[in-house]
Amino acid sequence: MDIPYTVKNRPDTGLYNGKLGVWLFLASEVMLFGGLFSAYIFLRTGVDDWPAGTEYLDVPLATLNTLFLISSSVTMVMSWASLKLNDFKKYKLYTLITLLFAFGFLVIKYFEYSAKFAHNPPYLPSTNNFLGIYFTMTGLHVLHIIGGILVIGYFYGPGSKMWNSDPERFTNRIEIVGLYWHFVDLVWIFLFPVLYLL
Amino acid sequence: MSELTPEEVKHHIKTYVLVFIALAFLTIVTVGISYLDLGHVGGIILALIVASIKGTLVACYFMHLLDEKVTIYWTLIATVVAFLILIFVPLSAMLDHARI
Amino acid sequence: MLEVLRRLGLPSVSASTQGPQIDNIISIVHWLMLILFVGWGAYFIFTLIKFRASKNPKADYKGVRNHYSSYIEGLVAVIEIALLFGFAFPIWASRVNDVPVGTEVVQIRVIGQQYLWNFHYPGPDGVFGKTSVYLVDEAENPIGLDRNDSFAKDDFYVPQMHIPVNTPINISLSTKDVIHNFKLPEFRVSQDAIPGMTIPVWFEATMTSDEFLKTTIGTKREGRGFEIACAQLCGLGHSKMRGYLNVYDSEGYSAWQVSEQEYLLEQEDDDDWGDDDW
Amino acid sequence: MSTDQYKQSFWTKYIWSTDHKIIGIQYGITSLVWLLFGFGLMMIMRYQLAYPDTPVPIVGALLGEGGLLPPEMYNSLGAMHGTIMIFLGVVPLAFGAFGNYFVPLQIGAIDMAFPKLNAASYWTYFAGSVIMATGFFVPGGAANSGWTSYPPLSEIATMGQTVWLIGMVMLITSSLLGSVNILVTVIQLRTDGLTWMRLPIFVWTQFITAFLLLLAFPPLEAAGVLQLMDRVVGTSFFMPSGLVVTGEVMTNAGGGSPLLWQHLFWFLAHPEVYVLILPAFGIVAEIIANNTRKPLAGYKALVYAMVFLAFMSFIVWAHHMYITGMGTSIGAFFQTTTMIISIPSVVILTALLLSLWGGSIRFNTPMLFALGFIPMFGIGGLTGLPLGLAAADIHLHDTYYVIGHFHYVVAPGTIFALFAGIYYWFPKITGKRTNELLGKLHFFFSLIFMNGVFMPMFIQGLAGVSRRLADGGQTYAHAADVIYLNEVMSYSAWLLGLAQIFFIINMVISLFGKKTGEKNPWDATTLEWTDTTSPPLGHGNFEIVPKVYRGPYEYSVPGEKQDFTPQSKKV
Ligand code: HEA
Ligand code: HEA
Ligand code: CUA
Ligand SMILES: [Cu+2]
Repeated sequence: MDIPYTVKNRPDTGLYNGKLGVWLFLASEVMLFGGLFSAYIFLRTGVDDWPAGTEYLDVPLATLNTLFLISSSVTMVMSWASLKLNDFKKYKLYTLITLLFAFGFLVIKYFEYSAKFAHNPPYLPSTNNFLGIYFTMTGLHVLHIIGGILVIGYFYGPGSKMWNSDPERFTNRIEIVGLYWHFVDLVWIFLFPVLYLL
Repeated sequence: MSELTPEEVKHHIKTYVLVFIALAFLTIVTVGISYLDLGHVGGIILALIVASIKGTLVACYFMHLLDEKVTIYWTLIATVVAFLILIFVPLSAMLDHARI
Repeated sequence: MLEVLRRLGLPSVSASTQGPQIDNIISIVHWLMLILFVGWGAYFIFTLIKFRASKNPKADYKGVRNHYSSYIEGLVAVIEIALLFGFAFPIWASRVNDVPVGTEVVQIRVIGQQYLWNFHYPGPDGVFGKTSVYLVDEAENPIGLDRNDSFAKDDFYVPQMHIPVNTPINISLSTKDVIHNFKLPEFRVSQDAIPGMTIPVWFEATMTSDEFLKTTIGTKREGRGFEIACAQLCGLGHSKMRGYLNVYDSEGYSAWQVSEQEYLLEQEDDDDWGDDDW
Repeated sequence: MSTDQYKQSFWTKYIWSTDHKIIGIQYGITSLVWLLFGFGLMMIMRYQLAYPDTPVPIVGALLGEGGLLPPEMYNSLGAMHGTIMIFLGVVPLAFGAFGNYFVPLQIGAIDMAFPKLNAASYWTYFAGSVIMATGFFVPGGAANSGWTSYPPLSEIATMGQTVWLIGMVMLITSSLLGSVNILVTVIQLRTDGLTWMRLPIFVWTQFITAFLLLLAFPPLEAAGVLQLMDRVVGTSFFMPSGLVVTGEVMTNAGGGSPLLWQHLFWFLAHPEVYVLILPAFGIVAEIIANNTRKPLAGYKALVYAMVFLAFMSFIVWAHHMYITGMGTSIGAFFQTTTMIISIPSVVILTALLLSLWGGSIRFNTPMLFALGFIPMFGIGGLTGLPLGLAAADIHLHDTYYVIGHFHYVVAPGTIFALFAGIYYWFPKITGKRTNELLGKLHFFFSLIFMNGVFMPMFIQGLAGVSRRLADGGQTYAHAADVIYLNEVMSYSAWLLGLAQIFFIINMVISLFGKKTGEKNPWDATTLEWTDTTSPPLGHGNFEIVPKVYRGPYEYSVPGEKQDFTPQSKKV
């Protein structure tokens, strides 16, 4: 006996299990980052002088990174749409591009971080609370990116075999991964102005 | 979203491209705004409004929130309420705190 | 009810102006609790006996048919609202907002640290001198008072608290290290000292230490006067972080002030003073 | 769906299992062991409280020099007692074990929605709990800043605190996985005909609990990460500048706030206390309906009250923070919400009490524990009221009154409900019955000694005796009148420990006893007693997946031959 609604929607909710599951997971993620945003606002309001992000951070690089993430988001949703259109080749292509953008994001982040550490005097999390919260929030976000890359990479490589055995289920999986990936993008959309521009 | 026809999917794809352009444009806009001198509060509010628009676009179109099911709407409403409490209540408690 | 609570442990002395108010709200809530508990408890035992299986082998599908319970719930809600608006809010507002000001008010800075309390008095000029963490020297200058500041010349600090009776006391509470809680059980005063903040606490004693000591005669605490407790976990010495509080009548307080000033003059450059009249 | 379809080795069957029943049992055993351990810590502490500065007998040798319990060690044991009881004991037992085992059975599902995730959440819990325990072996001992871990104390604390934080992050992750699983299972896998208003109350409580876990836990995870950063990387999120610790000026950058931690912590920890109590309500409701042989009074009122309770639990947290110097408007807000949240609790208790009226009450062991729960929770809940009024809290905050309050709700409250659940569902899990005599002895002795431990706490609390005092208040004159109670409480605690031997013996002999062969020993109506394959433990729960035709508690329906009408009985 198999667990029902792993692939097909349950009629009364109109959802399959995985999708509901990932939305609930994202709800908890909202609260996780919510805790950090709350801390950010609390700390910032509580002190008299809070440095402007531009004092420490590199806006052009971050803008580029924002564009990278947005692009990876659109290619992600395209790869899902390609599966819907039964075009596995396009799926592969779009997923590859998604991965490349994600890697690009990491590379730029790497340069940003190392520039901070290399600065004289070094900009460290302990330097002040602005940098502290910057490193914490972006660090956690980067962990989410890495997690996403691993999963997307799996479905690009070994995981994509499922397309032959159970295409519908595979498409669902890509949809789920996509939801997660868009959420990571969404978090960045808020992190970017909050940390860099305000 | 499992019962889409190919035509619908193709239509979706057009939307995705449009949304992508809008997002890219808004990104440039926020950066641009930050170079204008709008005063502290004004700048923050504007930047957050733009970010919210972008977030909404991602959620509504990439994440297909527009045609999601009620179960998910309910979940998200509960989450948003909890989120707002989490952000604003500690803040107001701090501002109301007795101190010299 | 107050009597019962006192029997049960509530300190029988309530030696500040707010003390009786706080005791009052405590005893009113306990009335509410008692009535609810006894009422429901009696019902509970009654049903258990009346409807035990051996006596009542066939259960009634419908069960209770009246709505009395909803009235009880409503009543509880009404009483709680009355408690809030009638007692809780006003008392709290007066605690937080009515911080006394004026010349007759005694100003004291209280600084907690692991594991003792420091009391900083402004001296005759009524103004606290500057302090700085970089001047802190646990042995010589625990509160980091800057003697070069002109307001600091007449300031003095002691490890015990001394106050006059029937005079508003305005405390600025702070801490050097972790969170402590400045608690005067007999005065119904309690306030966390939060690092990085200075929090106002105020009260007015209505009983001198001498009067209090008389009430302790024959009890287990005979001869032990008012205490300052630390009511927030602050490390391994938390349980020993006790301070003393002396409430004088007004002559006694002036005399103590004078003696501290003389002491200050005597010591001049030798910062090593204290007092030992507790 | 017989078992032999799934030939598995011992390892895949019992250890790396993805069967919700096995995982439920794994959760159950692990958490019971932790409960016992957490209680053991407390028995040691109670020795120190009764006889300060005298060597602890029996376990003294483990504690170090001369068998004494030094204050920092006392603080460690206290913090670990709180953490272990709540996060390693009660939550995994009430939510992990009972939820895992019975939610799928009660909703007619063949397993949880994500079996692998389920296993992952158990193993994350297991690893987290082991990490938590390794704290005892690092230099400086386990975390010693209270289960609340208030900074700056926790930031200048020894290494055990870091271990505690890592453990917490893992435990939170595990709860999150578990809650997603339960939520999806309840929403998606209910069998045909099982509408929301036909769900057993137990399922409702688990569902609501899962929501609380989902939304309340992550902020503490965030806070945990921030505190880890403070401790490991040297940020100052919770540290203002200019602190002087043991004569040294701290060099951190400053700008942080200790109150930020308190907000994030209690944002979790208040909903958390309802996580502790809701499953208990569910178990008790289940057992009361069964043993009064009549439907619950006010099913809908119960459900709505619990949903409302859950919502309100997100906006009362700062009633733990009145004495930090809260202002008037926020103070008024939190006092009001705290008073409001007591109303649904009163409604729930009232519904349970009214359910007794007109019943035909059977006094078996599970029922005794469930009945014991009601007045005990009543005492705990009612003593929450004075704490909820800031003015009264001035005198009672951080005294033993608070300790008394919450132990009445968690110990003779939740723990009794959990015992009730264990006795009630034991036949379901093992196919065997527990011994009634031992069960009753366990109940009566536990009831007496629980009250012996916790009732005197109110007296000490009213006298103003602080909690977390390593010498039980010896230093203070205001404790002198009530300090003799320490001995009373300690003896009660040790005797309470002895009373648990009845339970352990009962479990052991019942496990090795004969199978009764009854499928539905309590004549119950809910699905877990109908047409199931367990016991014996098989993969797949039901011989035929049942359909549901009626509400959960159709007992003594007029005109029916039997006094119970199972949910799956065709109309
Ligand atoms: C399961 C756990 C649980 C539950 C359910 C509750 C329930 C409540 N709690 Fe409690 N609480 C804790 C666990 C819990 N609490 C813990 C762990 C702490 C301390 C944390 C720490 O500092 O370490 C704490 C601390 C705590 C404080 C902080 C005290 C302080 O530190 O100064 C406050 C203050 O408002 C409070 C209030 C309440 C209130 C108003 C309720 C209400 O929800 C209660 C409502 C219930 C009722 C009103 C009962 C109604 C019943 C009847 C009317 C029937 C009677 C029946 C018979 C006689 C048969 N609690
Ligand atoms: C769920 C939560 C929970 C539970 C159940 C308990 C249960 C008990 N607690 Fe605890 N306690 C806390 C949570 C809990 N506690 C918290 C949060 C604190 C505050 C910590 C802090 O200050 O930071 C605290 C603090 C605390 C103190 C105050 C310490 C101080 O302030 O210095 C005391 C003092 O007596 C105490 C005593 C007890 C006792 C005697 C029990 C007894 O009721 C225990 C009874 C236990 C059982 C009955 C379990 C039996 C288990 C079995 C029999 C299993 C059998 C096993 C197998 C079959 C494998 N507790
Ligand atoms: Cu200072 Cu406890
Ligand atoms: Cu609470």
